[in-house]
Amino acid sequence: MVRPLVRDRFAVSIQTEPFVTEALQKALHEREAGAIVTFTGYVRACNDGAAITALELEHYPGMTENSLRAILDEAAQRWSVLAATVVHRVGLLAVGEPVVWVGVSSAHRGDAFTACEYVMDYLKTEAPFWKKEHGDTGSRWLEARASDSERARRWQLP
Amino acid sequence: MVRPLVRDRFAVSIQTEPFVTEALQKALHEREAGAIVTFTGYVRACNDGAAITALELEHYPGMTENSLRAILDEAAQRWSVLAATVVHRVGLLAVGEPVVWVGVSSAHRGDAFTACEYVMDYLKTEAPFWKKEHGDTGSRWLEARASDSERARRWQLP
Amino acid sequence: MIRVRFFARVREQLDCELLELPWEPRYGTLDGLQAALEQRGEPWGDVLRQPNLIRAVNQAVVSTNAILQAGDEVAFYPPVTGG
Amino acid sequence: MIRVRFFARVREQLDCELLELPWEPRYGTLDGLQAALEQRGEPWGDVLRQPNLIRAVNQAVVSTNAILQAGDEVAFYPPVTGG
Repeated sequence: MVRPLVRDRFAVSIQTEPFVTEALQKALHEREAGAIVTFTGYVRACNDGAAITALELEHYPGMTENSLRAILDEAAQRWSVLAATVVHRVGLLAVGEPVVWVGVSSAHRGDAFTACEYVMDYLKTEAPFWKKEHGDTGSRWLEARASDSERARRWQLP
Repeated sequence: MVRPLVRDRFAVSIQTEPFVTEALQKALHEREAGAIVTFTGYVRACNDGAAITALELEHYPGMTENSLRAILDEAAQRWSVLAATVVHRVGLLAVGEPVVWVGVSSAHRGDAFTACEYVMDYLKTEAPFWKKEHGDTGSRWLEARASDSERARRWQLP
Repeated sequence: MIRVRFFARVREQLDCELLELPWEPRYGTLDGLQAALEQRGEPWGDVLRQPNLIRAVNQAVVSTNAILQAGDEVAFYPPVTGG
Repeated sequence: MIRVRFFARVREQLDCELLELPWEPRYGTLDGLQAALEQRGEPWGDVLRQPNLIRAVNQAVVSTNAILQAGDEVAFYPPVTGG
């Protein structure tokens, strides 16, 4: 599926470095954009009652980027999206650090909200990232949540 | 309805100056926040086919702030919200400039997405702001959109 | 005294932003105040009878009639279009 | 040759990130490859028989069996938890 004209406005980055949301959002903006919706995910101090000291993120290089681009393509086919960006960090992240950023620009807010939430729900259930929590009592791989699968299923077309 | 402990984390600003989304988002973040969803509304170059040169925003000082605070209070009662901010500009704005910013932080993304969209839908239909478009062919007050009323009605409780 | 504010298109059509009226008994209800304003002649009658006019008393929207007291602030404005 | 990658908990349990296997006919299907890997003894059998194991061929998730060819890249990993 090659759609170069559309693909230009859809950016994916997997990186260890932090990101600056102001710059990412500015890059999404254009004259016809009336609305930008962004999501930022952070490392929480606490998860399911356990105190966290750091989060380690592993991914499948190559497949991750392809998976995220496919999710953006699908969002652009289903809603009126002017531009969209996904940035996801990997490696060791401290509590409070941003992990993921999704931004969507659109003429109107309904499309921007819906497409941004769609991208996050599919990223959570399809993109090959894995989180390992490091805490005072040791380390553990996170289990996938049934609630995430249910959220993604809401978007399935009949 | 006085709820000082909650009110502290809920900020409203009506201003003529531009805003820096990075700083606004940082102020919303805290250790338990896993998700921040933001909405930014911009002056579009074109509206209903007419070319726009500038947008003028009028508001009802005092009532505007109270109305926005009431919307944030309602959102915090209906969803699990850690903190929320609304910034709305007034005065004369050029094409491409940001008009409004709504940010919501929450432990999980579902509440952040829903509360942010709720705040925008009610802001659009209840907060006393009015837009006048200036274009090549003159000036006109914008008409309220039926689609905005319908979006707000979706949130009504039975 | 009663303070009456007008906003946006309504303000421009009336060429009036703020009225400060000495208190009179006929201002004792929102409908009574509006009738008194409409009797100021044109453009007041036409502008205040336009459909979808929003009325607020002490900065809260009122959808039916309401009791007014001296010191109240009333506003008339078109449907809002911010955001 | 066929390249097999393992990620996250599966990678740790197998203590193996990447296998580069000379091509053999029994690797001609995904199920055949997996059976061959399970026969490497423990922990391979237990780890690859765990429920919810995800299988990908050439970086696309495969939910049933699939034909494999020399040069393909196969991955085994647990359900994803990013975002």
